[in-house]
Amino acid sequence: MRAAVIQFPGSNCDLDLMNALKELKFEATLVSHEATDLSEFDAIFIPGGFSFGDYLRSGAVARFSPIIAAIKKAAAAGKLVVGICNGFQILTEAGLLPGQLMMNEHPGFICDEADLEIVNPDSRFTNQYQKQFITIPVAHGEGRYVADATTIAALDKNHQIIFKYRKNINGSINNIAGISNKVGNVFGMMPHPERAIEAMISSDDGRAFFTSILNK
Amino acid sequence: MYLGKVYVSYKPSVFDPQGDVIKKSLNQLGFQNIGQVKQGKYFEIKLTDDSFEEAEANLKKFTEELLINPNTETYQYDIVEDEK
Amino acid sequence: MYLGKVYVSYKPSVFDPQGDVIKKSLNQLGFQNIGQVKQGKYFEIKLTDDSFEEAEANLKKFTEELLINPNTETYQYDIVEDEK
Amino acid sequence: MTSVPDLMKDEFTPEQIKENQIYLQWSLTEPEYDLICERLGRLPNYTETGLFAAMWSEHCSYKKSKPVLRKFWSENERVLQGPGEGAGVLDIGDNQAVVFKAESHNHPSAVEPYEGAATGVGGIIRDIFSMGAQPIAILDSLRFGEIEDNQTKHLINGIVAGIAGYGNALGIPTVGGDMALDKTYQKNPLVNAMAVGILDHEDLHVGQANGVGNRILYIGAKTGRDGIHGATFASSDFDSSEEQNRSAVQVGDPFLEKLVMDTTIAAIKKFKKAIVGVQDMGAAGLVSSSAEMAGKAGNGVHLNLDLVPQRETNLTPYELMLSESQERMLMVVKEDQMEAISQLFFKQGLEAVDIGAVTDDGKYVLTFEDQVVTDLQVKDLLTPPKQKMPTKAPARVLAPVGQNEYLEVEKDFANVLDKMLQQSTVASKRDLFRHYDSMVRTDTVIRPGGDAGVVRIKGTKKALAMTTDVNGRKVFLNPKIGGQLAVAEAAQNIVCTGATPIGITDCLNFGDPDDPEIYYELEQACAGINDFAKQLNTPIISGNVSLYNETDGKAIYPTPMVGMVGLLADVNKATTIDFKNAGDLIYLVGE
Ligand SMILES: Nc1ncnc2c1ncn2[C@@H]1O[C@H](COP(=O)(O)OP(=O)(O)O)[C@@H](O)[C@H]1O
Repeated sequence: MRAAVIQFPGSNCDLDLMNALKELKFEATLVSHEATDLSEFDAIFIPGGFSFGDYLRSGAVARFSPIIAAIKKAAAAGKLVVGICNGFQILTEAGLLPGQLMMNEHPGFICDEADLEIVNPDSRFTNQYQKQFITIPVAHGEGRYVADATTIAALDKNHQIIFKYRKNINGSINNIAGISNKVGNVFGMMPHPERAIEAMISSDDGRAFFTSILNK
Repeated sequence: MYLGKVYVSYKPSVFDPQGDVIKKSLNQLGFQNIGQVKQGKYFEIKLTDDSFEEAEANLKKFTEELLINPNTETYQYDIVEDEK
Repeated sequence: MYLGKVYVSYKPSVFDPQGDVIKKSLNQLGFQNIGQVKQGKYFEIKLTDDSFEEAEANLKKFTEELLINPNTETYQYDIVEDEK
Repeated sequence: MTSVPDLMKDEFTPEQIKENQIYLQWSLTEPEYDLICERLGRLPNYTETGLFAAMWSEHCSYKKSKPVLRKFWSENERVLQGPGEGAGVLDIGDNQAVVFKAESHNHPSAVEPYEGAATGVGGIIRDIFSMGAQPIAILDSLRFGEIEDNQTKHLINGIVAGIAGYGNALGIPTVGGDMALDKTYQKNPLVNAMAVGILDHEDLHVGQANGVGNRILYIGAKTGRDGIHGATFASSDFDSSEEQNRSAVQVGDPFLEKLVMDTTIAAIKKFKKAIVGVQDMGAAGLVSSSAEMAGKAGNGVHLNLDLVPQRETNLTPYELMLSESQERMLMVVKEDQMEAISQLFFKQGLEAVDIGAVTDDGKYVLTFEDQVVTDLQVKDLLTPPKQKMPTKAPARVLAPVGQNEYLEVEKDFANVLDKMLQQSTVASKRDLFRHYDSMVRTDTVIRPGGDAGVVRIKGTKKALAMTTDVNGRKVFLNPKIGGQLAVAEAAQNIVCTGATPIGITDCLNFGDPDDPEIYYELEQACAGINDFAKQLNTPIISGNVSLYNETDGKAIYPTPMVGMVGLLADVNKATTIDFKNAGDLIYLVGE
């Protein structure tokens, strides 16, 4: 699978994500936020970090980069678009996913390992998991998922909630850790599966996330 | 020259953890007559538009496009003449 | 009941990296008539003091003690009556 | 100067500086001022006096600590670069090297916890990548007063948030550190940061202005009025009632630093030969970086201050030279590649401006609005008068009292253990280091919470272990033994991960060195560190000195932080502290 990893100024998990994708046999390429064409890729990954310093609001400035139009086009064409951490924030700011990521309930950055529940095991991001509970690192200061009640109800009904925190570490509504759009091809999550592909570094529970994507 | 001032605050329904922390610290410091505290953002933007009307139209436009997230935030603004 | 509004901004000499980034994005979005942009903080605080004078004295005191960093920031404020 | 530029008309004249002893406000002593006049053969002007004051401050010149530092052992088979550069460098095989250094930001953090700590991290990271290395880890060593104190809480929260705010955004993991609380640090917290990087041998760059005719490239952020006086500020006692020092606040921008870091490393890789020297603009910004680079190469420099990028208007030469605006670097480059190198920075929206040239006359010349505003010898700026530092052993060290009085016999061990674990210094710091991104770059094998942080080197089986340690109370009781113990503790932490200690950096936090008892502490603690460093074959390859850690005349415990790095040949053999299986045997090893 040909994957693009988008580099914004201030992205800092871009290389980690590249490593993970290569390890899992994606054909991965770094693409600048100023690029305008993503037609040669099957999947677009937006990495974690602090795009444009996360100034104003996380993801708020990145949303105006030239690449966003191309990402929207790819999403509309049914390609996979995956935002991790800052990538998730960018996708909500850009309107590709509903809701918003706000400051953690207890202000301050947290870096830890989070236990997640796979709520929708049939999604394009979870279909290879053989278990319901996994451990994936988190690292964020603005990861509290917020959306209005109607949106949350719709997410629930359409099985768009893919991952939940088992223990609510940041105050997200309904413990939401990762969601997809209605069609199921655009996805965002705060935890970092790219940090979980080797037991030596953390867990290897992130591998099945990537193999699920390869499996489509 | 105009000076635009934009005050951004969370919509009433949105939980503001910073406001909460500040309220608690104020209480700890001995300030008891404190109700709700909300922390928002304050922007000062120099506008070089020719007329007040243009300045105002632009300010509203870019505030809604960039400065706020309309899902959770609202804003108020002032525009004043600025010498230089 | 009073509503205190506190506007905090950086002193002119203090570097405001956020303001710089916001100015650049406004330019990129096509807003060209933009001079300096500064981002500060905006607080809304409900004050249950009995009198305006008390409310004002407290607001000034806690703003200087807690809300601002006197090394880098200055503030302005408004106090208005608040129904409830 | 034939005519005085308008902006400089309000400055004190050379005569006024002498008559009214203005130099005293800049912490130059009268004999120092007289020596400057003698060397120049004239009175220094305002700008020049300011340059001397900054360059002769302890912070920049180490004039008082040098006699002690010179004794540090810093050579063995691994050392590629010892003290004197941005950071020290050790060979770790496979044509790779590890680069590390520690730095203090105590005074700025006391005044301005968040920004002080954040800019401390920014500065130490620049020291690492200015050598051509990729930073791979940060450690922090913190000392605060008792936790019950509100001001202490404010400091802890601000400082931890500042380190997190900067390091996390940069994308360099914070993998370890240490923290202790004692009332000796109540008003004078210690904020020491250490950074570790790696490079391939051929990418090693030092901060030297070699090659007459080479251009001097100003890189990174624009210059504002931040932190003017920072160096002299760090070199004088901290008077808690003094508000005036507040002009010294610098604000960091990790977003910009990441761009500067990534681009500098890329530039060095791409233009190995054309980039001759690189240095970070740290304390006393432009003057210290340019003068030191020239001095190390034995050359002169000529800078045109009209070309320095400015964030504010109307900066004077004095302000331009002494500003401590963050995220700025100086590069010496060959003229024919200058355009190409600059382009790399322009593309990222960064400044890259040719502000001058390396000259062969050994002079330090500054022009401003077409006037020569400074004309000195580089070596004069870099050689403050040698100091004789008297020492005196404190009575408490010579004849400790009450040692035999401690006879209490404790029977209730559970209670003691319980009490110990509640001690703020002993208690887990997890709630604090949880704010640090310790995993970004996905190489952190052992995160904070163990004995030492362990970071593997991708593409090899190797890993580096790293730790910071010192117990100020023990150094206070016996400086020499305390110094030895700091090294011993660091080594134990490294060894516990399975790694072999290979080198040391330090951060010497002491009180006023003019007090002979404090100078004794400094001298003895360093002797102790040196002793054990030799025995362990861990040369001291870099470090930093922070003196005048006093509040209202009272010094902190002498606190020479030891940062140690170890090498682990096979990362799969790294050992962690947790008990693994029920039924495993527990051994007590040692005496
Ligand atoms: N300020 C800090 N920053 C990062 N890690 C810290 C900090 N303080 C303590 N730690 C971590 O907590 C653990 C225990 O620290 P410490 O009590 O100093 O250990 P030790 O007594 O083994 O030296 C170590 O893993 C250390 O890295």
